[in-house]
Amino acid sequence: MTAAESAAREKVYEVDELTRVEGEGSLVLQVRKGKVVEARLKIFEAPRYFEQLVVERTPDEVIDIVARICGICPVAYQMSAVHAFEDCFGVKVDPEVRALRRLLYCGEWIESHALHIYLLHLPDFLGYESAIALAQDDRPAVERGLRMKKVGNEILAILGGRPIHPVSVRVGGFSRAPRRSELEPLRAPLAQALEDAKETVRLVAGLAAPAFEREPRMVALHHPKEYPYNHGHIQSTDGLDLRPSDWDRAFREVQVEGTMALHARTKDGGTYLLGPASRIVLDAEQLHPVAREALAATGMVDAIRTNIYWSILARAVELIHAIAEAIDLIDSYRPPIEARVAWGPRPGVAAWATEAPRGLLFHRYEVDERGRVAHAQIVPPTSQNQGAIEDDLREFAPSVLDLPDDEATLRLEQLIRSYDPCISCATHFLDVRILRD
Amino acid sequence: MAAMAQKADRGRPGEHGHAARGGTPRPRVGVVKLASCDGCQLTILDLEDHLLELSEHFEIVDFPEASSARSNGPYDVLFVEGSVSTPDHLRRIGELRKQARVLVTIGACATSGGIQALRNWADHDAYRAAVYPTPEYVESLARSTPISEHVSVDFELRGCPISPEQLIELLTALVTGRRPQLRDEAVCMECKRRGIVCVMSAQGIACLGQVTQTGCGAICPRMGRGCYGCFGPREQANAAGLARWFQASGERSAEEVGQLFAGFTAYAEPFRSAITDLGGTRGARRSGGGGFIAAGGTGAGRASYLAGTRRMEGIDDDGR
Amino acid sequence: MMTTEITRPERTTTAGRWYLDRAGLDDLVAALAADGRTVIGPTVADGAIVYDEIRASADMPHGVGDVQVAGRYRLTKRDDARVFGYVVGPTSWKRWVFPPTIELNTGRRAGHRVEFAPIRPRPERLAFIGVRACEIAAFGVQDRVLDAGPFRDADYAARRASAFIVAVQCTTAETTCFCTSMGTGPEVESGFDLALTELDEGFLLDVGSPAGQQLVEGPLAKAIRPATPVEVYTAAADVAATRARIGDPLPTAGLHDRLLAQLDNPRWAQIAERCITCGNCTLACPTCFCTSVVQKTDMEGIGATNERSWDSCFSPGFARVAGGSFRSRPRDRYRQWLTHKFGTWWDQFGTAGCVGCGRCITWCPVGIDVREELMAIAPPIALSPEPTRVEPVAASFDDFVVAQVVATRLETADTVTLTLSGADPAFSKGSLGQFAMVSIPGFPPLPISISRFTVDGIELTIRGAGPATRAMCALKVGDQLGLRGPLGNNWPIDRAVGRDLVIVTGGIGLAPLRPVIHALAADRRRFGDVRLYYGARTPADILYREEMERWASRGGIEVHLTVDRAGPEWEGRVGVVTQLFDQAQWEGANAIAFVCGPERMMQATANTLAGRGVTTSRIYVTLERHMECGIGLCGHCQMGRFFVCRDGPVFSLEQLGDTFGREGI
Amino acid sequence: MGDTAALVAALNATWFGSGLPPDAQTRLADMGRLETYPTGTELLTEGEVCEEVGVVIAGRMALRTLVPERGMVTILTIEPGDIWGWSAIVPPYRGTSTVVTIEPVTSVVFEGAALRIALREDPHLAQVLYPRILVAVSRRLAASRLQLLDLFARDATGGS
Repeated sequence: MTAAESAAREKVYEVDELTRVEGEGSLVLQVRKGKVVEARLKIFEAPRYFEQLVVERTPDEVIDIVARICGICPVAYQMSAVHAFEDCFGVKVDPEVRALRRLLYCGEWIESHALHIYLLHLPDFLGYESAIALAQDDRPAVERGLRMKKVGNEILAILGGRPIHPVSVRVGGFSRAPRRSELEPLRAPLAQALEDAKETVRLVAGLAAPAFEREPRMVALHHPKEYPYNHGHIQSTDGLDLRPSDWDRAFREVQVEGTMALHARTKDGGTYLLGPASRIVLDAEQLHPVAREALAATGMVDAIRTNIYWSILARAVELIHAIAEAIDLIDSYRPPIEARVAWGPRPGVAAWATEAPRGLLFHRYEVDERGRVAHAQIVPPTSQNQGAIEDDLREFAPSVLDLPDDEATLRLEQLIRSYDPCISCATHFLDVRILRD
Repeated sequence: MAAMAQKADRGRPGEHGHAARGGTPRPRVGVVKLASCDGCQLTILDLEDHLLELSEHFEIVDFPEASSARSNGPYDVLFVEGSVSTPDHLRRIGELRKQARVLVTIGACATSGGIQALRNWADHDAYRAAVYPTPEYVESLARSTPISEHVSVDFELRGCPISPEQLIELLTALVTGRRPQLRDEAVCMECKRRGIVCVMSAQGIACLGQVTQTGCGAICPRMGRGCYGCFGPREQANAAGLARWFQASGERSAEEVGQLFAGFTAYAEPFRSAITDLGGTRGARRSGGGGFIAAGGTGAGRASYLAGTRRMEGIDDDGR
Repeated sequence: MMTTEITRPERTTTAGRWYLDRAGLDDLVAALAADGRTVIGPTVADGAIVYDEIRASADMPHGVGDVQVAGRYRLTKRDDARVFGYVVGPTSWKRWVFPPTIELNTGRRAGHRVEFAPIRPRPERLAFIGVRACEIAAFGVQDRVLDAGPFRDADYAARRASAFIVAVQCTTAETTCFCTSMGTGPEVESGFDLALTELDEGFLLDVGSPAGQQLVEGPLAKAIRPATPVEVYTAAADVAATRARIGDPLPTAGLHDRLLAQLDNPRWAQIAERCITCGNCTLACPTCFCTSVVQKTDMEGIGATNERSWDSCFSPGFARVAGGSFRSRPRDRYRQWLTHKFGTWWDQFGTAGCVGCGRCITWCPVGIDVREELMAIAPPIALSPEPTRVEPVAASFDDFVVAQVVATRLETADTVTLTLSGADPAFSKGSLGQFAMVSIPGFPPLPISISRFTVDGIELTIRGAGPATRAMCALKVGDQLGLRGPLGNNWPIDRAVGRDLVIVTGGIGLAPLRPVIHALAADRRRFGDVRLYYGARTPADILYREEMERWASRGGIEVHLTVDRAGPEWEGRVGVVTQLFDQAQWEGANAIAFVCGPERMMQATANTLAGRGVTTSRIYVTLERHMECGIGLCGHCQMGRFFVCRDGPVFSLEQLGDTFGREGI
Repeated sequence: MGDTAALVAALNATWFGSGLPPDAQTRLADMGRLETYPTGTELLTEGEVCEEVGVVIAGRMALRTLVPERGMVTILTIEPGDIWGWSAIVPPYRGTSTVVTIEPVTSVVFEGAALRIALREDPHLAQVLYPRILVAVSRRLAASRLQLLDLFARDATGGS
C-alpha cells in the first residue's frame, strides 16, 4: 500500500480487547485522508458503583472497600483514602507509621513496576506476545522480573497480610506493626532485587523505541525531602502548586461529549500526564542516590520527558528507587510505640492525593457527623491520563499509517501500554457508544 | 528449574513418564474476567516461583491481562474472575461455559457476586444515577450475581483475592487428576493452629472467622483485626447465631451487625439472609433504596417491605 | 456403673524445699538454656499471656493478671510484680508436644516403582516454665491417648520425653477454672521436674525428679536457700485459698452415666442455635487430639508429602464419608464433643478428657460454658424445684419425748441457746431448717427452729418474748423439756451445689439458717461464693457473734452485718439489711438465696434480690404461722394451698406466687 | 478544680455516676473536686446550712441525729456510691442529719450553689441527674420506712 493510497482511504484501526492492560478496554482510531479524525480509548469494564458502595460506611470500612477497585494497586487506594480521612479528622500518626506506609507503598511500586516492565510491556519491545513466550528465549530476564515482583509482594504480605488487598491499613496507623525481626528476611532478596533493578535499567535503556516526541503537561506530587508517595504538593511542569487535598481546585472531571466517559482535565480544559515519567521529570532531585546515579548513567532524562515510550525507563529507575528506599527504611525501622493512634470522626470533606504506581490518585469524601461517608469521588490516574493518551494517539497515528495493519496496531497498543493503564481502576469513566463510519 | 527450562517441545507434556498425561497435549487454559478488580487473575501472575513451571504444564491460550495471544476456546480449564453484572456478561458466561470442559470460578466476585453485590439491596437506578451523569448509557444489571447462579461450576476458589496456595493446590490436583484438598472449616481453626490469640475473646473485636471458610491463613486476626469474611461462608455457617451473639454481647445494634456481614461476600447465603434479617444495608437505605431484590428478580421484583419504611437508627459509635 | 471419682496420686516430692528469689528466675532460665534446651514460658503477646520461647525472665509477664469469663479474656495490671499472677491463657503445651502441623512422610513415584520415606521426629530439647496443675494433668491425659499403647504416636512420645517441666502452683483462679471439680488441681503434686509457688518476693521451689534435683544441686545451687517454715506455710495457704476460690463448679459424681443417659435431651438442639461449630474449643483444649492428614503434591504429581494437622470434630468435613457426614448436624457435633470429653473418654482411656482448665469456656467466641451445659443436660442430683419434705418421726399430736438441757448460752440480753441431749434419735437425722414442737408443761407448745444438730441432740435458740419463751430461756443445765419432731421440710441446700449462695436474715431469723451455714462450711468447695447478710436491731442484738467471726475467717463465707440503730460508738453499718447488697458487685444469675426474717423484711429482700437477677424459683423463704400440731392436722397454719408446718416452712417464692406478702391470706 | 479525667473515672466507679452521658460526666467533673477526709470529720451538721453535696467514692460515713435523752444516734451509714448532703440542692438547704466519717473517706464534692445553678441552667444535665438523685433519695426513704417499723423488736421467731 502506498502512502497515497492510504491517504485516500478511510481506515479504522480497532483493537477489540486491549491485552496486557489491567481490565478491559478497546481502541478505536478512525483515519480519514491521512488525518486522524477520531482517537478513542474505550473502556468496557462493568461499572461497580464504588462511590455508592462506600456511602454510609465508616472510614475503616471504606479503606477495605476502595482497595477492591484495583487488584494491582490496592495500596494506592488505601493510602489516598486513609490520608484523606486523617487529614479531615486531624489525626497525627507516629513517625514510624509514616515510614511503614512508605515501605508499604515501596512494596506496591516494586510489585507493580516489575509486573508492568517484565510481564506487560517488555514483550512489546522485544516482539513477544507475552512474558511466557519471552521466557522461552530469555528465561533469566523473566525470572529477574519475577524475583523483583516477588520481593515487592513479600513486603506487602509482611506489612499487610497479603500482597493483594492487604488488611492492616487503618485510620490512625496500622492494625498491627511488624516486629523488626519480621522484616529481616527481606534484606537478602532486596539486595538481590537492587542488582536486578540496576540490570533492568541497563536493559530497558538499550531497547529501541519508536521516535515520537511530544511534551505534555506533566503533573505529580513534589516533596522537597523525599520522592513522593503520600505527601508533598501537587506540582506541574507549568508551575502548579497545590496541597494534595486541593486537587479539585486545578482539575475537574468532564464528560466527553457524545459519550458517557468522564475524563479529568485542568480547569482550562487541558490534558496532562501522570505517572513515572512525570515524577522523574518533576522529582529527579529527590530520587534515591542509587536511582539518580543509574538514571544519569543512561543520559536519557530528556527522552523520558518527551517520548512516552521511555516511560518504561522511568519505571525502571523508580524500581531502583523503591527497592533502595525499602532497604533504607528496613535498616532504620523501629516499631511504632502505638501502631494505631486513637481518633474520633469529624464532619467535613476528606480529600487527598497520593502517588499510585500509575500516577496521582485523588479521593474526596464528604463525611457526616457520625463519621460516615455521605458522598465520594475517586479520580484514578488512568482516567486523568486518558486525555493525554488520546492526544498521543492522534499525534502518533500518522507515523504508522504506512505500516502493515498488524504492526500499526501493535505500535498503537504499545503506546497505550506505555501509560500502564489500569482500566478496572477507572470506575466511573465509561464509553459504551462505539462510533463507526 | 534448569532441567525444566530445557524442555523446548512446548506442545508436549514432558518426559516424566506420567501415565495420565503421557502423550497428550498440555491442557488448554483460559483466564477471563467479568466484573472484578483483576486481583484474582493477578494472583496467577503472583505465583512467581511457579509461573514458568506452570506454563510448562498448561498451555495458556487466553489470558488478556498477561498475553496478547487470543483464542476463544475451547478450554480444558477455564478460570473465570468477576461477577455477572451486565447483559453482556449474561451472554458471555453461557458461551464460555460451552467452551470449557472444567470451569473454575475464582474469587469472591465470581463465587458470591462480590462487593458490587451490595447494590442487590439497593435501588439500582438510584445507584446508577448517583455515579453517572447520564445513567441510561450504562449497561448494568440490577443485581451482581455469582457465576453459579447462571451456569454450572466445577470448582470454586474463594477469597478476595484467592489464595495462591489454594490456586496451586487446585492446579496440582488438575495436573494429577485428583480431587483438590481444600478444607471447609472455620478461619478459627487456622488461627488456633498458628497460635494467633483470638481477637474476639481477647479484645472484643467483631470477627467473622467462625462462620468464614478458611484458606486465607487467618491474615486478619494475624494482623490484629477481625475477619471480614472475604472467603465467604463456610458450610453450615451459623451466621444467625453469631449475629445474635454480636447483638447480645457487644452492645451492637442490629444495623451494625448487618454491616459486618455486608462485605465482599455479602450475597452468599447465609450472610445474605443475615443482612436482610438485620435490615438490609445502610448504604442502600441512604441512596433511597433499601429494598431487597428477590432472587432472579429484575427491578420489578423488588420486595418493598423494607423500602423507605425503615428509618436509620441513630447509632453513634464508630470510632473503629 | 462408671465411677468418676478421681484419686489424686501420692505426693512424690520428698526432697528439700527451697527458696528462689524473683531475680533467680533468670538463673533458672539460663540453667535450662545451658542444658541445651529451648525454654518455653509465658509471655505477653496480642492482649494475652501465651506460651512462647523466652530468653530471660524479662520476657515473662511481671505484674500482669487476667480476667476470664465465658467468651471473654482480658489482661489486667496487678499491683504487685508477680510473674505467675494469672491462670492459663490461650496456648496449651500441646502446641509443643503435639504440634499443630507436622510432616509425617514423603512418597514418590519413579516409573513403576513407588518409595516412601518417613520423616523421623528429632525434637529439640525443650523446657517448659509455668506449667499448671491442670496442664500437667493434660499431659497425663494425652499420654494415655497417644503413648499408652497398644499403638503409639512416636512423634508425641519423643517430644514429650524431651521436655523438662517447671510447674507452677496456682495462687490465683478465674471464673472459668474448675480443676477442683475434675480433680486435677490447683495443687501440683507430681509429674514435674521442678515446681514453683510464687510468694511476694520469690518462689518456694520443690524438686520433683532426679533431673530437677541435678539442677538444684548444680547450676541453681547458688541462687537458692532452704525455705523458711513461714514461706512453706504461706505457699500452702495461698494454694489452699485458690482451691477455696474455685469451689466445685461442676459436680462430677456419676457424670459419665448421667450424661450418656441424655443423648436425646432437647438441650442439644438449643445449644446448636448458639454454637457456631467453629472448633475453637477443641483446638484450645489441651487434650483434644484429633488430626487430619493432607497430602501436598508437587506439580508433577509424582512426589508427595503427608502433613498432619490438628482437626476438630466440629468441622463438618471431619466425619465425612462417601454419602455425607455421619454427624451432619451441628447438634450432633456438639454432643459428640461433650459426651466424649465427659463420658466416653472414660470408657476408652480410664479418665475424663477434660482437666478443668476452662479454655473452652474463655475461648468460645460466643461464650458457651460447658459447665452450664452439663448442669442443664445432666443435672448433678435429681433436683426438685421445691424443698424436699422429711417425714416427721414423732408424728402424733402429743408424742413428746423428753430431752435434757446440757448447756445454756446467753446470746443476747433476751436470747438463749439451749443445748439438748437425750432427745429422740430421730432428731440426729433431722434436716437443715426443720423445727421442733417444744413443750414445758404448763405452757402451750411452741414451734422452735433447730439451730444446730449435735452428735446426740440439738440446739435451740430462743428469744424470750412471751411467757412460754421466757420460761424456756430460764431453763438451767439439768432441766428437762418435751420435744416433738423434727418437723417440716428443709432448706434445699443440694440446689445450691455449684452455685453462689446468698443468705439474708435478720434478728432471730439467723437461728434456722445456722445449720445451713455449718453444712456449707463443712463442704465448702461444693459451693460458689457464699455471702451472709445479717441485720439486727442494735449491735447488742447480734446473734452468734463469735461464731460469725469464725465463719468469715475460716469458713470461706463473706459475712456482712448491719443494725437498725446504734450509738456513735458502733462503727459498723447502720441501715436495713437490703442496703448491704443493693450496691454489691455480684451477679445474681448463678445465685440461690435463703431468706429468713420478719415477713416485711423478706419482701424487701426478695425485691432487691430479684433486681439482681435471682429469679423467684431460686429465692427460698421460711414462713412463720401459728402452729399447734406441726403435722398438718390442726389447720392453724394454713396459707393458701399449703400447711406451713407440713408443706413448709421453707418455700420458694415461685411456689408461693402472689400469696407471699399478701394481706389476709 | 481537680483533674477532670480522674473525677470522671471516680464517678464512673459508682452507680450514681456510671452510665451518665459523657458530656454530663464532664460537666459534673468540671464542677466537682476529689476530697479525702480522715476518720471523724464532720462534714455537715444537722440543722445548719448545707453547702456541699457529695458522692462517696471510698470509705463510709455515718448520718447521725441527736435524740433527747439518748444522745447521738446513728440512723444510717452510707457507702461508696451513696450521695450525702443532698439537702444542698433542696430548699431550705439545711442538713437533716449530721454527717461524720467513720472511716477515711474519699468523696467527690460539689459546691451546692454551683450545682443548683447548673441544674437550673442546663436542662440536659438536670434531665439525667435528677432521676438518679431521686433514686438515691427514694432508696433512702424506703430503707427508713423499714427501719421505722422496728421489725425485730417484736420478732420472737425461733424460726416458725
